Amino acid sequence: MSAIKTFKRPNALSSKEFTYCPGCHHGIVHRLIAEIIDEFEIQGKTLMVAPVGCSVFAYTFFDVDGTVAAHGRAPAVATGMKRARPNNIVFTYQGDGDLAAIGTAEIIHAANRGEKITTIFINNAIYGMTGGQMAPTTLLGMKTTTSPYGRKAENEGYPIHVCELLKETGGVAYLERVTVNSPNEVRKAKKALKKAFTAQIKGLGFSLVEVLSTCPTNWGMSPKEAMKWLDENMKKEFPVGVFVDKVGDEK
Amino acid sequence: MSAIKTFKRPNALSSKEFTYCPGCHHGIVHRLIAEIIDEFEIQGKTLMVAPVGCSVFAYTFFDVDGTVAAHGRAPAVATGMKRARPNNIVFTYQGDGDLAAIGTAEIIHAANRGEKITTIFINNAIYGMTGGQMAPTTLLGMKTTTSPYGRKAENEGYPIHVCELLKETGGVAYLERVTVNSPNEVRKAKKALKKAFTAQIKGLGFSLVEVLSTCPTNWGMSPKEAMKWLDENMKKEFPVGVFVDKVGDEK
Amino acid sequence: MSEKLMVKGNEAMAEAAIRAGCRLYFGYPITPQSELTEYMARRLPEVKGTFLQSESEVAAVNMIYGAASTGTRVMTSTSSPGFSLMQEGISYIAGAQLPCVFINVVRGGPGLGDIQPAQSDYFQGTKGGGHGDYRLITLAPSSIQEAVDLIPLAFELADKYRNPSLILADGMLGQMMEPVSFSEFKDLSELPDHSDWAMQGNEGREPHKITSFDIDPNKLEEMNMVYNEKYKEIMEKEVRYETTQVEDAEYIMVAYGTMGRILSNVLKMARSEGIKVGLFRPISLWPFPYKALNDLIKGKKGVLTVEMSTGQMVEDVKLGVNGEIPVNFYGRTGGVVPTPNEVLEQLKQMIGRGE
Amino acid sequence: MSEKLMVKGNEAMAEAAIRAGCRLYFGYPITPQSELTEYMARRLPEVKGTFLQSESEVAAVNMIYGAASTGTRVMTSTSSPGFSLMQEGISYIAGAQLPCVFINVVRGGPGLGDIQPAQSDYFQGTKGGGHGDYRLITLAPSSIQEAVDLIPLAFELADKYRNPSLILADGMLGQMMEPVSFSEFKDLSELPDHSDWAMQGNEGREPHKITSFDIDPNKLEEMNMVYNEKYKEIMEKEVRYETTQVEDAEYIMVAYGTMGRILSNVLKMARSEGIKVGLFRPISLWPFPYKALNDLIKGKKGVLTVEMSTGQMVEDVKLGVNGEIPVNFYGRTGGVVPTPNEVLEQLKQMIGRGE
Amino acid sequence: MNENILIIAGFGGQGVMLMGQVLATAAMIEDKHSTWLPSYGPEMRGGTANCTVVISEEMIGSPIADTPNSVIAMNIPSLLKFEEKLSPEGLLIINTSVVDREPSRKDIQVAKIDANKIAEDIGNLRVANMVILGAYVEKTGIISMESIEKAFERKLTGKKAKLIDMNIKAVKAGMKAVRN
Amino acid sequence: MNENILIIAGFGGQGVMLMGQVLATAAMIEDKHSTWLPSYGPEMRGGTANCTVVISEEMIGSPIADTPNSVIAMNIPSLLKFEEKLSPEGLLIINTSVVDREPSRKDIQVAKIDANKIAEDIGNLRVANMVILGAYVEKTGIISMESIEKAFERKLTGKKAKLIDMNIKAVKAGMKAVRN
Amino acid sequence: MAKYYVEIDKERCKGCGLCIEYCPKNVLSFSDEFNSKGYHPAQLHDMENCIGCGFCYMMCPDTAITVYKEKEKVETR
Amino acid sequence: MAKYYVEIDKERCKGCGLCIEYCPKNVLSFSDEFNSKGYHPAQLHDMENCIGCGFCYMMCPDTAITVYKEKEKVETR
Ligand SMILES: Cc1ncc(C[n+]2csc(CCOP(=O)(O)OP(=O)(O)O)c2C)c(N)n1
Ligand SMILES: Cc1ncc(C[n+]2csc(CCOP(=O)(O)OP(=O)(O)O)c2C)c(N)n1
Ligand code: SF4
Ligand code: SF4
Ligand code: SF4
Ligand code: SF4
Repeated sequence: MSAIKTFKRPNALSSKEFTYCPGCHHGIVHRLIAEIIDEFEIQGKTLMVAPVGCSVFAYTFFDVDGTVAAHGRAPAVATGMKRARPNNIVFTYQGDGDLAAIGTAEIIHAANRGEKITTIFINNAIYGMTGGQMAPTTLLGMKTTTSPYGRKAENEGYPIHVCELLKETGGVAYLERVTVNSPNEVRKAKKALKKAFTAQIKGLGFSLVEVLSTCPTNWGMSPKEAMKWLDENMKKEFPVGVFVDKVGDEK
Repeated sequence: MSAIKTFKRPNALSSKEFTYCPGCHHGIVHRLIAEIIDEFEIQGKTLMVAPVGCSVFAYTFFDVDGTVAAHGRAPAVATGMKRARPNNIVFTYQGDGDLAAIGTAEIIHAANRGEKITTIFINNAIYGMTGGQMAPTTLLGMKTTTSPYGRKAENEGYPIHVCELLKETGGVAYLERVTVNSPNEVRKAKKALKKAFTAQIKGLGFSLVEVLSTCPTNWGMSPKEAMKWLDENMKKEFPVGVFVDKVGDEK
Repeated sequence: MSEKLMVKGNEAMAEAAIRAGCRLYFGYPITPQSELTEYMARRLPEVKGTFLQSESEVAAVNMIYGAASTGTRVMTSTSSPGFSLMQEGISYIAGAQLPCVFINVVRGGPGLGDIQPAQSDYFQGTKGGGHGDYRLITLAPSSIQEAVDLIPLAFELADKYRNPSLILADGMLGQMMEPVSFSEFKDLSELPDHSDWAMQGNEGREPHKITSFDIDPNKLEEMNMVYNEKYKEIMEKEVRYETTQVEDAEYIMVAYGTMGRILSNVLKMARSEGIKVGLFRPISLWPFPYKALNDLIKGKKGVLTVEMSTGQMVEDVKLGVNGEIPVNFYGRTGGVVPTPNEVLEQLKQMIGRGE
Repeated sequence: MSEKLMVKGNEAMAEAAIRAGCRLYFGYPITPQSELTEYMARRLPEVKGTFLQSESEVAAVNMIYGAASTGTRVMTSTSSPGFSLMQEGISYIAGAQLPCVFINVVRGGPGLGDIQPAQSDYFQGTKGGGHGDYRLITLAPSSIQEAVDLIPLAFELADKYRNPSLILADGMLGQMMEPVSFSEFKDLSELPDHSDWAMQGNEGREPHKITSFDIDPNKLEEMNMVYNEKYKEIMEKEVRYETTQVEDAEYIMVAYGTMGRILSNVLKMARSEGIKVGLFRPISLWPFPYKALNDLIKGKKGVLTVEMSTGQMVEDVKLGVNGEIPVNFYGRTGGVVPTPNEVLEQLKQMIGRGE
Repeated sequence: MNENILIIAGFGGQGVMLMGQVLATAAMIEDKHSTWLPSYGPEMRGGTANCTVVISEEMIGSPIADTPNSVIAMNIPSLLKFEEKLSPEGLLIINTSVVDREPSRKDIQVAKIDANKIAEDIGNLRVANMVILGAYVEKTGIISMESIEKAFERKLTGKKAKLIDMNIKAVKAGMKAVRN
Repeated sequence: MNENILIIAGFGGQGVMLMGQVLATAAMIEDKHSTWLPSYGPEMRGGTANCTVVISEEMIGSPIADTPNSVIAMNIPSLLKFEEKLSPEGLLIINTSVVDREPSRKDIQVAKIDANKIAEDIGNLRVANMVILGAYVEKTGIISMESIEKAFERKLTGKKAKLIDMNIKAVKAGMKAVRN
Repeated sequence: MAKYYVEIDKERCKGCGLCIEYCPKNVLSFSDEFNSKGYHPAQLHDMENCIGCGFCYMMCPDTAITVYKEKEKVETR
Repeated sequence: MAKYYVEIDKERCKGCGLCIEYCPKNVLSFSDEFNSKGYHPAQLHDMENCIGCGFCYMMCPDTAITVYKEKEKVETR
């Protein structure tokens, strides 16, 4: 942050208003990414790949060259870009349906190849844009429009742990799960995102930060309640922490 | 095995001659599966799903109802069958290109859902049927028709470890990596396959046995050399052993 | 038939499938059809059925392949991008001759496009978006009631010909509500069990093999000839369409699905202005009613085809008209639905041009 | 032009792409096109290019989307089932107006089918196997030399119109060898850099956005109208075909690609027997040469369309002929290639029937 | 064709969809033809939602129309968007508790109603939508109160059943408010 | 059309593909038109492989043909499969070291050659294919020895270059063996 | 005369209340007026006690908040 | 008169040699004749010393081997 204790909208964001619901964490994470782009002074060479999901409009929220990938394929699209232009900074932004359901193969192989891209993974345990269907990350017992009686391991299987899976692939340079549930957690999340982008800038390999996020609308809660629910339920299922760190600490 | 020490072709195999190359391990594994079907007396209710790969003809090699799935989709096909007919025994047979490349999402989600199916996974570190291209399991430095200068982590990433990935999903009941490189290893492999089918019969969840196998033709070696190469190289990269066992030991 | 209920198109189609004896559904959410998936998730457990949300449309279509190969009545539903992802699997299902039903609630394209109603997946549905010489029995309802009535038929035709059927709907039909009455629940014991070919375990019989594969081109051609014979029979027996006020008409409007119902307004408006126009509405898009259309246009002055696309069915209309009279086209695309007034305008212009 | 070399079709096409300035390839192996992928793996590193084997065709087409959106010349190749898996991505690429080249070395279908030559993916390539109103510029070579010559054109048209191009080949063209000479290596500095629209970093300019998406149907329709204008221009300017001995012909044979070259034998045989027949060979399948064909058939007695399918291009032939003279069809499918003798037989029968 | 075409528009949370469904259902109960078509998609979030209800004696062709003959505007954006589409002589109903503006057209009939206030008096702000529905029914006489009540019984089932009375009260209050 | 159509068939390992490629390349060197078309696919494994070579003065339409005018049979299955397809008066060349059978047709010319033995005498069993190629060239005179040598130089490059002499020897031995 | 000042963009604000929730000094609250989206935006009701910690900025999902030191704006990049 | 006998299906055998390789008693070898696929099938050249361990059966990828106890076949399921 700049020397003087002052807080303002980062330049890497366009002037567009976010299309997210009140209290949705997508917006907080967007701002953090933009702050890092500003601080690393990489706005002019950053390419962003938005997913299909509530953040489908994200490619218009950042003032960088941007596109929206087919549902789940952002890592493949980013791979194509990075292989074509290795000197650009390429990041994808994906939800849990996009990344952990339909996009499972693409994220695992991008990570395994050690593609020098950065993925921001928003895990809100549900499909937001399409109206609250079950995600692979939906907790057991959680009611969604496609698990109306609560998710049962017997029929729908277990919440997928993306970081735990990806840590088993060879190409990952940085991998951490964070939250943005309080100012302090927001600070931690920003540090994680910084390291993830550093991993790419240093050419160390693939980096991903998973952010446990709220979806007040489809969880059927107020923003406040949603954050409480996240604290009490999601953190248990998805422990935060660093899974892979080949970046090390900056002095 | 039957009381009297005598060895003959199992009944669960059709009379068709295998289409595999001389010394290819596919045939050994086929025989083991058929022996187990005989011993468990489940031939009449077993449904088999062949992959696309050298074992594409496998659905004709077993004397059970069989089909061939689209490349990589055998777990989804088997899911459809098992959900439609829970009382049948359903197994898939897949190569490393089929399962670990194009079929990544399907195998991970079938495992995570704990689908009550059994998958036999033949890892020969190469695409056999199509003529020796690189597989996700190809070892670093290994020359294939699509990694003619040897696989480099920098460009193609690292050999994928399927068992290590799948052990991170919730629905797996039995998971082991074996070889059939000697009579003793063949015996061990058969025990593993038995447990895998037992897991399904007991309804415990998803089971998979990975078999490290040779592809003399595309490795460009004699069957003998190929088995030596497997011993010296593949076992190092892919350690054999049990990854998940919810079956326990029969008395 | 049940009493009239006010139901959303997506939910009505789901209920109709269940009443037609479908107890197995695999699918992946996508607007504007997600209510169909959600209804199945809610309703199937109530009737001892099985609902499974697949990890993707690619997985869904292959789950359908597996379930259908056991001879079980099964279906899925999706919208345009999802249907594109299913093309390989659909080609396999057609090749393996598996009965099942697909519903495509079409939205604006190409690519991510938008989520509004469109008819720009006509080629994909009727000509085969997948590889190889295969066809889908493609039915296009123009009202929720017709959708509810066509769904049992889609299952029956799929069983009869061992070929996948497709209900080609659109976002408007999926999202709107109108009064609909449902037929009674089909007695499950009356469903064909397909034990003569299906994978159900080979206890006491030769094993059944389900495949679209034969390495020998002559054998594969024989398989194709089997499909082809079926297709010929379907083209003869299963053509469906509706005509309105065509007898005295000088001009014929052709449209299907939602566009067809909207044209019925245009028809009234035009007739009230004394314009002699009739409406031809194909219900089976494949098999397309070429002959019926050709018979119909004899002696007419011109045809106006209207689609929510830049022009796809119009090629089949031309094949049917076979150059005998002029065929005009009007379309809106990308999720824009032509209003009765603008179509009437087009009709008048065409007549003005003396076509 | 290089000296004549004896080269396999798949490898010749790969070399031609490299000489056309393509230094980036993403693809997944599949018979009968794998030699193309393998050649790229060998050759691209030699010319400082990048080869990457994707985890699937779905990944491949989306890697193409990413690379093409940076304005980099890029291509992929596959065969029928793989091309089906690419349909969603192709629809996105067309919607985002990204220049790139696809090669489909067609094999017998549907489903897994076999690996022998076929032409049963014509609809998929020309009408759009994916969703929405989009088109691929589709070129069909009949010899390895023609393939090598059409590939640079495919890239140039893709750049000129910002639209994907498709080379529709088949297993025979991919697997056979015949003498071919290559054009010189294109100077990479002459390639369009597309910096006016591509994603290359927005240093000192407004950000570029690449998308096929707009939630507002009116805006999406506007996007579609932009595509449509392009398509109209392409239909006007980019029609390509070849005619042989059509002037005095009473009957016209129509075929494309491999089938087209085989018919040149039939033509010789028929002419040597005094049968007045000519050959019309579309080279651009989309845009299809409707008008050229229609002009050509005036005063002829009949048309025989021959395909390695149960009949797909024949619909376009009929649209071109527009009912003016009879259109007959002969096809083999599933990987079976009609031999000159059997086609000659068909030709005689048709003439016998006085069509 | 004597079709009644109504567009109801407002914020996401104002219950415009339910209003339309109740109306269409009531029409069905009277054996009329009716269709209900919602705006849909993520843009609904926060933004404005609307639905089109068509009621007719004959089979209904188009569930959409370029010129509705009634519009209910529950917020300012809706007024701006739909007033102009209204057919001449058409009916415009405005919820004045949220819309503090005057319509610009003079060739239409306008009914204003302070729906939120009336709803609060009844004891629940959330039934403001039904107050306005009452106003519409009163002005058009298109549907009988009885059918509306039947429609509520169909729409509000289970836990929601206890809300029926309050909703009926709201409709009646709305009718009264615009009666003159 | 005076096209020379040759089918070469044998086991996977017998080098039938290379024979065809050398021949087609030699024809190209003589500015003739030529095509080479292999059988392909997994069934080749173990089973029999074959290729079709067409050589002509004119542009070649079909690289396949129902009636070849020459067939080289390197093993029994190939003899059984292709003898019948041969055109009347056609040339059938049999590798007697592997094929211990008589052809059944009488309307064709037959050339037999103990290729494996001749190859072994030269010192390498693997050039048996080129011995037979020699026999074919001798019988048909379709290509000059010089062009064959040039073709070898193109096909056998790098490490394989040292094999050129041995292959030329084999071709010549084959020519001699059927000369009479 | 306060050292800090929080500016809230009424139109961007969606009234989620996170800034209010996480403000350590409780100087923020909802205003009664509606914005054009129909939300009650947040407002700074007690400038005196704002310590400029930026928590509200950090938690705001809609980048509606700017925190200034001193009355006059300090330019930052 | 031997207690064990190994029968090798010449046509199924592809001459891979695994049975020969893993036979602890070296009683198997390649025969000189070709089968119709062009392979030299394996053969039992030293029946006397076969101990019926079944290693050849276990390693045979083409199910070409049957091991019998006693001269006369013992029926097994
Ligand atoms: C091929 C395809 N299938 C399905 C969809 C529909 N769809 C859009 S977004 C989405 C999931 C969104 O959930 P998530 O990825 O968790 O992101 P969120 O909206 O929760 O931020 C789905 C299924 C699509 N657009 N394309
Ligand atoms: C969609 C699709 N893509 C590609 C292929 C081509 N193909 C067939 S098998 C195969 C890979 C085979 O390798 P593997 O799965 O390792 O099995 P193996 O042959 O080694 O036993 C490929 C790429 C195909 N048939 N379908
Ligand atoms: S639906 Fe959920 S994820 Fe989407 S914007 Fe609203 S709160 Fe955020
Ligand atoms: S190619 Fe390899 S995997 Fe395939 S059959 Fe031959 S040896 Fe086995
Ligand atoms: S956090 Fe932002 S959006 Fe939420 S109330 Fe405060 S200012 Fe408004
Ligand atoms: S192991 Fe089997 S196939 Fe191999 S040589 Fe022995 S008998 Fe033959």
